[in-house]
Amino acid sequence: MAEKVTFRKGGVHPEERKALSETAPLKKMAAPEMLYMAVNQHIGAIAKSLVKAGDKVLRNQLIAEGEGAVTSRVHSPVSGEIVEIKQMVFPNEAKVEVIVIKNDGKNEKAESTEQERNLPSSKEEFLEIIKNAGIIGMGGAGFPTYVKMNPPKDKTLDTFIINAAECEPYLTTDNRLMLDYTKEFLEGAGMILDMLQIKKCFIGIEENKREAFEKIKSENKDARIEPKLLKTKYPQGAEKQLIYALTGRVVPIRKLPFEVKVIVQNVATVKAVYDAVKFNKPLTERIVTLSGKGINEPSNVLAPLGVTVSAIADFCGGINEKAKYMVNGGPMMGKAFDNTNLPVTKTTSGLLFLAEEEVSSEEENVCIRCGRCIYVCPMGLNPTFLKEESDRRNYEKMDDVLDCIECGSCSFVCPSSRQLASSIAKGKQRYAKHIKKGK
Amino acid sequence: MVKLIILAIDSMLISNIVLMRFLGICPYIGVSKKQETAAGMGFAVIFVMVMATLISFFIQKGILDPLNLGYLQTIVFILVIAALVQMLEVTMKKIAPALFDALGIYLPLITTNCTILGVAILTIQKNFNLVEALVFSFSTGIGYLIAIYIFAGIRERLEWSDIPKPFQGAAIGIITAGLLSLAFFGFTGLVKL
Amino acid sequence: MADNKFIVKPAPFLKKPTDVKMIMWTVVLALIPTTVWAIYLYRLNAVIVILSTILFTELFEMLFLKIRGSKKVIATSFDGSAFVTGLLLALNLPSSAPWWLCAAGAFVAMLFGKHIFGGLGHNPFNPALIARVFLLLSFPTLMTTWKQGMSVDAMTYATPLGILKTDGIEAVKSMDLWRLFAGLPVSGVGGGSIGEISELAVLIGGLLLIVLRVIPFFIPLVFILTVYVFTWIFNAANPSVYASPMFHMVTGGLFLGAFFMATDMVTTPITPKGKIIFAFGCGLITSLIRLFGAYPEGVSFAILIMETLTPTIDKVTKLKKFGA
Amino acid sequence: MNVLKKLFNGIWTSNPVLILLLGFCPTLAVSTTLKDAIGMGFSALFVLVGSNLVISALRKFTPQKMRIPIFIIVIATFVTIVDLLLYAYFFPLHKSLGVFIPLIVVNCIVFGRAEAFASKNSIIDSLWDGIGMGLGFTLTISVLASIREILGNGTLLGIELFGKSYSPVIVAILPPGAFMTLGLMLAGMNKININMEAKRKAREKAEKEKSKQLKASVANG
Amino acid sequence: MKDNIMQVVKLFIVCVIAAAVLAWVYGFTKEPIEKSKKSETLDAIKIVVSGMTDQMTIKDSVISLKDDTAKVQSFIVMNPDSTVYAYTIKTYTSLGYGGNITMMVGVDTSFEITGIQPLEYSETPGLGTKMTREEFKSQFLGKSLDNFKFKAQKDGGDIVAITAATITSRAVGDALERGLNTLISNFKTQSDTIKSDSVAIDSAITGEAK
Repeated sequence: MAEKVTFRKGGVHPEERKALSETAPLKKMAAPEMLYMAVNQHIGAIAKSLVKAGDKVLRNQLIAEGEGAVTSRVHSPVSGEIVEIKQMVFPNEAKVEVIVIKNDGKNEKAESTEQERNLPSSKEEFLEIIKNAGIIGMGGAGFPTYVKMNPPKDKTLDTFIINAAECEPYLTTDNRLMLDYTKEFLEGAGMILDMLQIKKCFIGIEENKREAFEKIKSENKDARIEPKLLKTKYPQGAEKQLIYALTGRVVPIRKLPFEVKVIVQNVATVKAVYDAVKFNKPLTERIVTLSGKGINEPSNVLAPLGVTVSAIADFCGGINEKAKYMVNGGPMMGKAFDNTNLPVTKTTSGLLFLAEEEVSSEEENVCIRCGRCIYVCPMGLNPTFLKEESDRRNYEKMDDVLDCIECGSCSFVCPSSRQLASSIAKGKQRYAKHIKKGK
Repeated sequence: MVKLIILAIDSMLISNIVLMRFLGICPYIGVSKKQETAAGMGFAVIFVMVMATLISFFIQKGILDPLNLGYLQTIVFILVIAALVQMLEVTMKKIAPALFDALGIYLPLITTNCTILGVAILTIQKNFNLVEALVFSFSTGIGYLIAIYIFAGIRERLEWSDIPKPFQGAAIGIITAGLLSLAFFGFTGLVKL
Repeated sequence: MADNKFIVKPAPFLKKPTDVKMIMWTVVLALIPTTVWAIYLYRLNAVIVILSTILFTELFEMLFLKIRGSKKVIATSFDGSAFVTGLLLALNLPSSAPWWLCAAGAFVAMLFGKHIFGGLGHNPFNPALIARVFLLLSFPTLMTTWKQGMSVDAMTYATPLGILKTDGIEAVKSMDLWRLFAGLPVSGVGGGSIGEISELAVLIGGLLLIVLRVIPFFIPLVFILTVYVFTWIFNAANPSVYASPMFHMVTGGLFLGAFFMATDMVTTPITPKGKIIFAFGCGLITSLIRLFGAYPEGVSFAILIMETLTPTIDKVTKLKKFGA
Repeated sequence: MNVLKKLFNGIWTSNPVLILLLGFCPTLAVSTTLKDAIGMGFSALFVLVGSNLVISALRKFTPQKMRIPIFIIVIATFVTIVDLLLYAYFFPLHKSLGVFIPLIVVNCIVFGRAEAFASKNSIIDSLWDGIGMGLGFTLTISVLASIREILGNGTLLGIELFGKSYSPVIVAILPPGAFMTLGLMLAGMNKININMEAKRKAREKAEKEKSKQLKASVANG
Repeated sequence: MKDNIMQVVKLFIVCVIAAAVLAWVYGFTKEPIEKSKKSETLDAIKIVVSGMTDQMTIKDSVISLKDDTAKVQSFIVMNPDSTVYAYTIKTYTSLGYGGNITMMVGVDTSFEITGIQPLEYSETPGLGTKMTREEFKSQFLGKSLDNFKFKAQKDGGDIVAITAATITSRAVGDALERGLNTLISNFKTQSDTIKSDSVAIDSAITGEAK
């Protein structure tokens, strides 16, 4: 029996509900007729469209590119014609430019893509490939990977952590990927270790994915890579908590992981790096978990980016009348939305169609100061205090909001059903604006 | 010595100047919205209270009593306190600007704080000697600080509360003070004067 | 595809099923052993006290909710919080309390203890304690004379702590501590408030709360231990004046206070460190009042006094952030 | 100025204790019995009227810079006179009022009226202002004292009201009772004012509607 | 400059007038105040000694408490014919619930209690303060050291204690017992010597005992 580790401060144990999609085999979805590619699927400068209506595009062709140090690119998943470029409203309430592509069904690929090529000879070249392939953190944050893998010169790295915790209930994409692409995944990890000259790699897997853990353990030949079993606890997938669980190192407050010589990447990101480096294949598809009682066939789908929610849902047997909530991401941190025409993006790890009985929708009540939110906060904050101050916009007393990772553990345990996390998140945005204004 | 300790405990907790003797209620309600300001007020009160009590003690024993002018007590004491506060303001600004920054803004409020005059008069009424006067005024001041500081803490918390409209403001303040006073009854008899 | 209308609300979408109602009714459950024992000892008297206190508490809760313009008077008044207050208050009254005393206590608890501050969650002091102390100061005779359990005579007696205060240590030396602990009648001794007679019954309920994780174990532990240590020090220094620590353990409302009132979430510090300081302070003040104060029993006062410090304690025991 | 309005202003509209929130200390401290309260009230009334008169009379004579010391001296003089008179002729009252007689000096009601009113207005106006404020204070403290005495002692002006079977709410005559009762009185006053404000607004609104309708009908006609 | 001088002069004038007014008021209140100061003690004596008439005089003396070094005030009420009518003593005890209890006790010439009056105390309101009620006080009337045990019934004495205030009841007993003892030891044998120098009520009672 392997040793199990976990983080120490806070955390909760929501019902996992992974059984719905856990055993479903990976289904490959062919590209539908229309695809919607948002130019802004990442954190950083917004990419600008390189095409206009009427343009012909090929599969893997670059269609949007951003400027600046932190940005990313978008590629077309199919060959076809640009129909229009329009604005769509995404769940984070921001309007985003979307390139609408009509699939011509020919599936012509752009030159020199999707063919084996020589491995890069230097770190710079490696990072350039990742940048060109439009790879970003696929766990949900969407931070451009080439930036993350390139810490300031004075920082050295000694540990590479692959985040396979997948602590959100329902979601099984990482699990599926590790089971179905074990070899590629491990090779990708080795590649990153080579390129970044790191000697040690931990793969953190929660014990509810023991099958994936065993498989990786048995297929792994690389001595530098060590899969580690984590005690199931939410939010283990949060960067700082995962680093602590695996290495015992504490990332200083408001600092990045490289302060403790660590970088963290998501499972799907590692696989994307493998595809880009080995086969010159840009990021145009990803695995999405569709789950919940509101979808007829909960499944894990390898889908081209840009397919609409309704298209992918229909591919999985369609949405049934039980579905009351649609969530992009996991049930703890995901965002609810009501427009089935929105597309899947690089950060869409899951699409949940939840029935009434799966969701708690109790009315918000008054705080009885039970302190449960404090016990579960993995960052050691006082959520009820921060909520009150955030709601009152009392900027003098709410500096701590900046340390909130918005994991939602506080809202999860609150016996008064208070929306602590979302209030604090709002406060965080306001406070950030307030500080900017101050400067 | 024991007597002095008893006197100190009594005037700090058991016969707390605000909660049991009803002195200094106006600033108690007025300057207790935030704990920081409450602490500032508390320290300013301690400082002025000790000085005023000592000075008025000497005036009573050295001038009023020998000249048989006891009936001028009120008028003399209040003038002394008013002058003292004025002088403190000026000298503090010059000699200890840091202290002035911390306590200065509370000084003008203190002239109308009846604890100062009250303690000065009580000291004479109770026939305390110099050391007792010192202990009495200092520990009464501490009692004031304790009362206003914890009260301000509660009021900060009440900021979040959904207090019925008619009770907002002074009403809830006074009632909370009453509940504090209720709690402080527990100290009854801890020491016997 | 079904034509669904989707609801948009903020994350998270899952919630732990524990809610306020459940917490409150668990506390009520944990008070059942004490309640049952009280009824066994005092029969109809206890039933009347308990029922009328709860009834009046609920009535005043409804009345004040109505006055405050609540839209869900009935639902809110049965969220269990008023019931807990009523039951706790009843357990803090003597078995001989007349109905109007129960009503007065319920009125004070609901008005001054709760609703003028905006109701549940906003009150800085425990409503049941406010009411108890209010009654103690207002009707000292009624609140300090006690009947003996299981007896039919109308004689009133003092509590063991009362006897200790009035008649000194010799008068209590021969008392059977085990009987006091279990809440069995001891001759010449009044039981005290109906809820504080049997430490055993309180302990059973308290342990239940700890097991069910409604209250953290360290609050009652630190509270009781502090009282033990302090009374032990004085007992060791001068056993001819100060009673033994075990005597202090099994008498008065120490257990009821430590398990059911010092753990009141609304009015005690929210941080774990703060709770420990709070419990220690309660123990210290309880000991001081018992040993030197005018009142024979100091638990209620001690908790109330510490509750005045709750916001301050919360402030000084700010949590350490992860990575700070 | 209308005398009745002046008096009503002191007693109700700007009641020194309940509206201006002044003079809490004596209000709380000297309200255990109605007798003491009336004594305190009239003592304060005397000082108020006296100091208002003198300060108003001296308002042309008083230099701006020496204003405050002169006010203090005038007020303190009247307070001392009250103190001596009570001591001489109303000894039991003097004893129960205790330190709160000299403390009338720092009672913000007195100083506040001197500064805000008497130093700027004619002698007659100041007289009525002093009387109004004094009565307002006396009335408030008397009401508070009546409640406390009846509840806490079962008596009013020393006369037993309910007989032996009444068991008094002793806390009412203890410090907590003083705070709580005054708090309730403040809340009651607020409630009345809130209601009156709401009524006034409703009336104004109704009148506006009416005039609008009138205008509309005129326009239509 | 001239302005400043004027200001100071004006302030001075106000001060002088104020002082003058106060001096005047003090002048005519001085006598009544002196009287008031005494009236407290006098009133207490009148309460504890029944049947006092205006023709009687009071003589005060400071005596030591028996079994104690503390000095207390004692007052002897004299008939117009210079015989002793009654004795009173301002006795005290430190056994009270809230500290000291001072009380005036009056006895007739056979040292039987004619009345008691608590003067200063800080007992629990509603409990210990019941000692000021007639029901409690009246049980001591006509009692003396010979026919009454000044202990609570609970301790084998004769005092019917106040419900739930045994300590106060005991303290009262203690104060009374010591007061009576003191009176007896001071006056029982020397009642003759007192006659000679009796004085009028007004001038006899001076201030309070320290």
